[in-house]
Amino acid sequence: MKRLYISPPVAALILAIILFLLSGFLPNGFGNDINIAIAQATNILRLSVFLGVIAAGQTLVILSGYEGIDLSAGSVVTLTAILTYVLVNGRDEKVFYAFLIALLAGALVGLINGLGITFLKISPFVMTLSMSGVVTGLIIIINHGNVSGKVAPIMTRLIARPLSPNIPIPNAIIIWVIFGILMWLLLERTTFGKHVFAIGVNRVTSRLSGINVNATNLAVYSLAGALAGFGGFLVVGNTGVVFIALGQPFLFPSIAAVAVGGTLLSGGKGSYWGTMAGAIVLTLITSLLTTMQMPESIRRVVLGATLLVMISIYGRQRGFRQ
Amino acid sequence: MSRSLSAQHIVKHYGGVVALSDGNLNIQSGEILALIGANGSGKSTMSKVINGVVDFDGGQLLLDDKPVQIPSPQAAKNLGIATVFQELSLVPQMTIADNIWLTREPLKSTKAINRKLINQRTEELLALFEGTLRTKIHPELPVSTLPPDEKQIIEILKAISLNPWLIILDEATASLDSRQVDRLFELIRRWKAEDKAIIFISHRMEEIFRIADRFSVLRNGKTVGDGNMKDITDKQLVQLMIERENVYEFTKASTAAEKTTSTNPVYLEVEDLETDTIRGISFKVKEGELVGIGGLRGQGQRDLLLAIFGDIPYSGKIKIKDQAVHFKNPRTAIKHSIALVPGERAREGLLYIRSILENLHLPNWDKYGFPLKIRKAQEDARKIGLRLNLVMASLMEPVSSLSGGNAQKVVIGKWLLRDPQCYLLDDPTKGVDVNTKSEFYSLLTGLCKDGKTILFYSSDDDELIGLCDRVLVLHDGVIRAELTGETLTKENLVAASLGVTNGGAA
Amino acid sequence: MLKKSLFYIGMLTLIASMILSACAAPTAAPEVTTAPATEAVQPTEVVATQAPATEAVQEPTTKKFTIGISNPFISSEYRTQMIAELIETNKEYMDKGLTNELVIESVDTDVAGQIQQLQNLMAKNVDAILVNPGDVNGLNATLEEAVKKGILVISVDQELNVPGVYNVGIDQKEWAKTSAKWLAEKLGGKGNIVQIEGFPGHPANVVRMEGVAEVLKDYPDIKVLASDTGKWDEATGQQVMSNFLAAYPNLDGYWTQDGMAIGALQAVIAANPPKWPIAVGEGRCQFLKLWEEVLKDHPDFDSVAVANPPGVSPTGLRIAINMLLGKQVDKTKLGGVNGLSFVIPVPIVVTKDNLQEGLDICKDKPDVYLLDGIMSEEEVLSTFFVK
Amino acid sequence: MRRTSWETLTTKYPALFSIILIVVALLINLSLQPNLFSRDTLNSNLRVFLPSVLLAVGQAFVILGGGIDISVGGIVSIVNTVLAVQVGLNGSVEKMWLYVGISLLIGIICGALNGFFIAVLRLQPIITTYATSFLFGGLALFVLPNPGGGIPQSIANIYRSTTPLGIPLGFYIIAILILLWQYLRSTRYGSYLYSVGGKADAAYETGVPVTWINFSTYVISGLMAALSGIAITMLSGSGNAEIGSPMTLTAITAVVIGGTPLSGGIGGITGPIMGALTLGIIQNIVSFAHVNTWWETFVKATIIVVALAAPGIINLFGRRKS
Repeated sequence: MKRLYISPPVAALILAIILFLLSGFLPNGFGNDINIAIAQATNILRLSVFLGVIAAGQTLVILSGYEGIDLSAGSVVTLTAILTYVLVNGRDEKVFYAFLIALLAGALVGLINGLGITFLKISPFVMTLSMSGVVTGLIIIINHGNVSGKVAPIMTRLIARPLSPNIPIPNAIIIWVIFGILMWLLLERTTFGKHVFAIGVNRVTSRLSGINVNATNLAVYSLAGALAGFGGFLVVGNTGVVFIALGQPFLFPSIAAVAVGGTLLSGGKGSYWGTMAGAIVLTLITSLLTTMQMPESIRRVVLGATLLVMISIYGRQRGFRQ
Repeated sequence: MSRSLSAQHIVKHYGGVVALSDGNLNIQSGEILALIGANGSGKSTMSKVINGVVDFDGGQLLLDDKPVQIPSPQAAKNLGIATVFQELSLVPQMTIADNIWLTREPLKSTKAINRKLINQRTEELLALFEGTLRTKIHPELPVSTLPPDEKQIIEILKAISLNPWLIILDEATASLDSRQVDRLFELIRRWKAEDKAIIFISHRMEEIFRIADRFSVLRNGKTVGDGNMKDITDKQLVQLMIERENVYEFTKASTAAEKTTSTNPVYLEVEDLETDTIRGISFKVKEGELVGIGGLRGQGQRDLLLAIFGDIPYSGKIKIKDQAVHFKNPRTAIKHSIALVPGERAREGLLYIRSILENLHLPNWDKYGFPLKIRKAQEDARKIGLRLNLVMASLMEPVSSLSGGNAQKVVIGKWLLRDPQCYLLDDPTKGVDVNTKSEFYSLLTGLCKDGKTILFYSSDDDELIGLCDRVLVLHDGVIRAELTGETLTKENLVAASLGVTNGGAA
Repeated sequence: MLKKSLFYIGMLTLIASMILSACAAPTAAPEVTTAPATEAVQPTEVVATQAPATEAVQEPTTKKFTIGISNPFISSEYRTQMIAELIETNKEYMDKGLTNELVIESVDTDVAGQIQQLQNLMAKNVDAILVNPGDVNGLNATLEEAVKKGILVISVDQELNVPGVYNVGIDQKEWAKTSAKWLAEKLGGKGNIVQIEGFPGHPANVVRMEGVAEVLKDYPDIKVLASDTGKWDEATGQQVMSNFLAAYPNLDGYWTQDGMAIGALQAVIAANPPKWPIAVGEGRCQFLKLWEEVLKDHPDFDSVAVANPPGVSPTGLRIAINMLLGKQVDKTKLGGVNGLSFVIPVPIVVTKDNLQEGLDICKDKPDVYLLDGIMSEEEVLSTFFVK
Repeated sequence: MRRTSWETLTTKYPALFSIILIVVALLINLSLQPNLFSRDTLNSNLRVFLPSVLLAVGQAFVILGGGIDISVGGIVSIVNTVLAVQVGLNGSVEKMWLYVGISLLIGIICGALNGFFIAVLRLQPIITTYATSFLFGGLALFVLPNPGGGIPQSIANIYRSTTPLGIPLGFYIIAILILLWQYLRSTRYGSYLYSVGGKADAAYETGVPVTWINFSTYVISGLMAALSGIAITMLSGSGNAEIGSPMTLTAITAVVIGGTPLSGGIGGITGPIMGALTLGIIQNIVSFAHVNTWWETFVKATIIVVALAAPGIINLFGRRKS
């Protein structure tokens, strides 16, 4: 018996479409009003963007294997959002500068993560968890009650607004699509990307094949930090305001998005397309539960159960008995 | 009581791949059966069926002529069947004693494990291989600290400790040196005398003829012949295995009579190399020369290659084309046109879940620019595949879909594309079927003809003698002998391996 | 293995013996510091209205009070502003020589962690504890212990029902009712609205939503189409509002609270529906500025901002110090379940009419500044203490 | 012998570093808080630390067996809400005992659920327990949507202020846990646990009941989480469905600081217990060291990062020298 094989990103996307269609027939759904359906679909996609971008760094780190995970992503998002907010302070001309600082700050946190994980052999889970605490500490120090700034108009226009009044596609979605292509290029069409997969599978083989494993690992964590920084920049462009708990709600969903997208949590196999699909699925479920007016307790149960079902479909590890 | 086990018409699929289509096997107590077949012929699957690791799709097992189910390794053990695995079933973090007695630990009345007894029994088992072990082994050493051959011996002891009536030795000799093999064979004969049954799986024809009473040959998952060893010759056996004639004639072609390496310039020069396990190693290798490294297993051969490749720290001088180099990591060694084919291909040479294409290009991606020219890469990989006669469904299939020999071709193939000047080979034919072996030999010969320098460690003495211009024999971390031309005989090689110094010019 | 267990047991007994020997030593006597401030109705009435400075001259033995702060949640602007204002307010009293520097325990932590905070404050022999509780009942036993030790305990921002523990805060239900009433009236008692609430189950949120429900009961023609949690943060609030706007493009209004209001308004701006809903906002400078901005393009837009002042904590600090000084509380002014609550009035309600007033306050304040009100020393004395 | 003696020591006594760490932390704490070892201070500290100690012990079992359990906080919450709702502030002692029993059962069932998905269905531990943490958290909210309820003060006081022979109750519990562990370690179960965590395939081929061992670690973790839930309920006396969620990550950090790496098969239980205590002591140190409020979070997190990095730094240093 040859089993029908559907690649995880496609499976997640199909699931997303089914869920979306299903949501249409709920009491508060779009029914058969095509305009509302499009509006809802656009909206969900737009909301997925931020989770999707933040999950990009997570994808890289998880792909790099050896229990790779980045639990500092949430606080890095907050940190870089606050930095952007303060540095830009309403001035369009400062946006690019703030953008670079956001990436750099994220990369710096990522670099420290990478150093601890690569050279001090601290497990990524605990290292990034502890760094998350350090970054939160930094945020408190920077913030302490009187952070002052403002998002520049150009950021709002480029991120939160639609392309043009006639084309109601939010810019964020366009940014995401371009970002997705860049991520694909990075993972599949650069030496670095190939090396990320390689160190995710087997670091001895990688080393003996001439890959600089430590440098690649450092680069992965730094890049993941920078991508979280980019996420922070985008999020603040969307919300227009900052607050200390801005990034934390994105953390665990970012990991879930990677898993739902079919990337092996043990590393070495997966794609950013999958993560994008995963981000859409998660956002859809959340929004679906909102539309259904479930109490919080039921929502959590449903979310948990759905996750379980999805990982049961393609998250199973090889059995011992063959 | 005489016991017997019989496997009849066993069928096993892995996904779409047929591992066994009609596997048959009969063994009785007091008998040594050699299970023979090329790589990928289903030998390991067969042993796993008997051991309960594999859930087979068709056929049946008979124990003492009665149908029997063996649903788990535990069940196999309860039936008195023990297996020595090719891939070790040892837990590296645990001690030798814990590993051997795992699941059968002697308990005190408090249900706590009786440490004293367990250590004592372990000592008794270790005594069986006394004299062939390099280090003084204590039962409470973690297994991870042992060299591969000693791990293999622990694995064997673990099987024996069960006191089974049937022992399956799956490539158990592959990482043992000749003294250890000798000792193992003594033990096997003793077990035979005790009316035990032994299934012996090996690629070494010589060993099979030395020890086995009967043979059973698998080809492409199907049992194609069985009988008594004394009724068959090695050539006939090989023919059964591969349906082709005369490939076993591997050695003669190699040294390529017209070679004039003596006039070639020296490529690699090693002087007074020292690491944790080797010392005072000095030698020179010319371009176009194939120099063998021999000796018993674990005498520092691996470290020698890894040191040259920059993977482990060393002191001493290494010169390439008269230029002193000191590689701090494999990366720089590769940049200096050196390649290494590591000893454990699964652990060191391959990315199992990635595609064949990616494995072939692992060291080579930087050649394809940005964005990577995938089409060009595929074309190059296909060429390599053709050159190596790589049997595969597609370049995009994972390496895990390949048989052992084909996987090893990928390990070598990834270097061919870089076309390095110097190859370091760490026992590349270990666990590879004869067919693939002969392909390797002609590949190596070809490389030498192109002026490449090859340093070739092999645990197979015949291979070294047949293939190499010169063999450096390592013993206990030093070069005990350098054998060339007339001195390159099996006698001298074995003598030098054992540390006897009359084996030729040192 | 035996050796190993012996090793560990040895370590344990070592530590245990250290403790035993320490136990034998007399423990510090916390009784000494017991200042029965709450009950002591000494002749303080006489000196009550006098300036503390003269008091200090008369009684050179007056010790400086140490006041401890316990805060288990730092990831919100409300809390950071609260801490900053507490430090600021305490400076006044330090200058007068009445208090020492505040002992502040403020990190993100769980119930056990806040219990540890309180225990540490007790161990530091503070005279009063201002606690912003992370759990309604979880600290009860610990706080009672503190009260028994003679420490003045005041819960700020969140009402507790623990004997001997005072509460200082606004009336959360009334606070929510103010904006809900405003919304209902603006809608003319008719229309479709949605609600975005804080953490479901969080006591403040529960009371607030009760308030809203009470108000809406009087307006049967106002239909609540949907209600969801914005988890008290801007991003989630924005996300939820976006969902609502996509599902119900013809909303008449929405009710929300705190930081989520900014997110909700951002969502409305992004969606730019044909008809802008009437919005409940929040008393934060950021919101007021956004509001001002929106008015430029949509002069019909209407909103309200009811301040939720972090200043209740510094007000609580003033109350605590005065109580420690022995001044008598006018019990008739106290409310709450056990008659121990100081109810602070909402300092300011901003509507379209007085928006400029609110913006003026914000002029020299950071964007995250919450419209605030700290009662002055005089206000505190005249409002809550016996004259 | 290229190995540094430090490495040899830590292999032999995995808890060594954690014991050094805790002694150092205790000494610093003592210098800042001279009455640390008085009975009251000690008791009040231990009763606060005990819930996370119990949680760390359960977590350590799972981690030793090669998994991870991030759903324990949810189990703590369920137990807490069930006790708070069912026993109530005016409940009887008998009722309390009954529901303590039921709580333990709940812990076992939740653990068994995790075990079923991970050991039997062979799903990835991190993402599975992440999913079940939603499930459990949702159930807790279902039991008790709004904080409230509780257990009688008199029963809570048993936990809060029992000090037999002048030594806090927590000490006895910790001593019992260590003794139990040392015994368990020496039985066949201990051997199985290490073999499964070390190399599950090999253990399976040897005939170790891998599935059951894996399963059992999650059941133990669930049981310990239930105990932890009972302890925190006795400590706080009240019910709150969110009570457990912040505890999970602390417990995992405690296990790693205690010298039991997330890779499994190495370490023990004693270390994690010390680790959990150390984390509590670090909080004390930060509290008594008069750190500026705004720096408190940063300082605390940095101390934890340094504590995590210390063994790695020692190893790096040791290797350089040899």
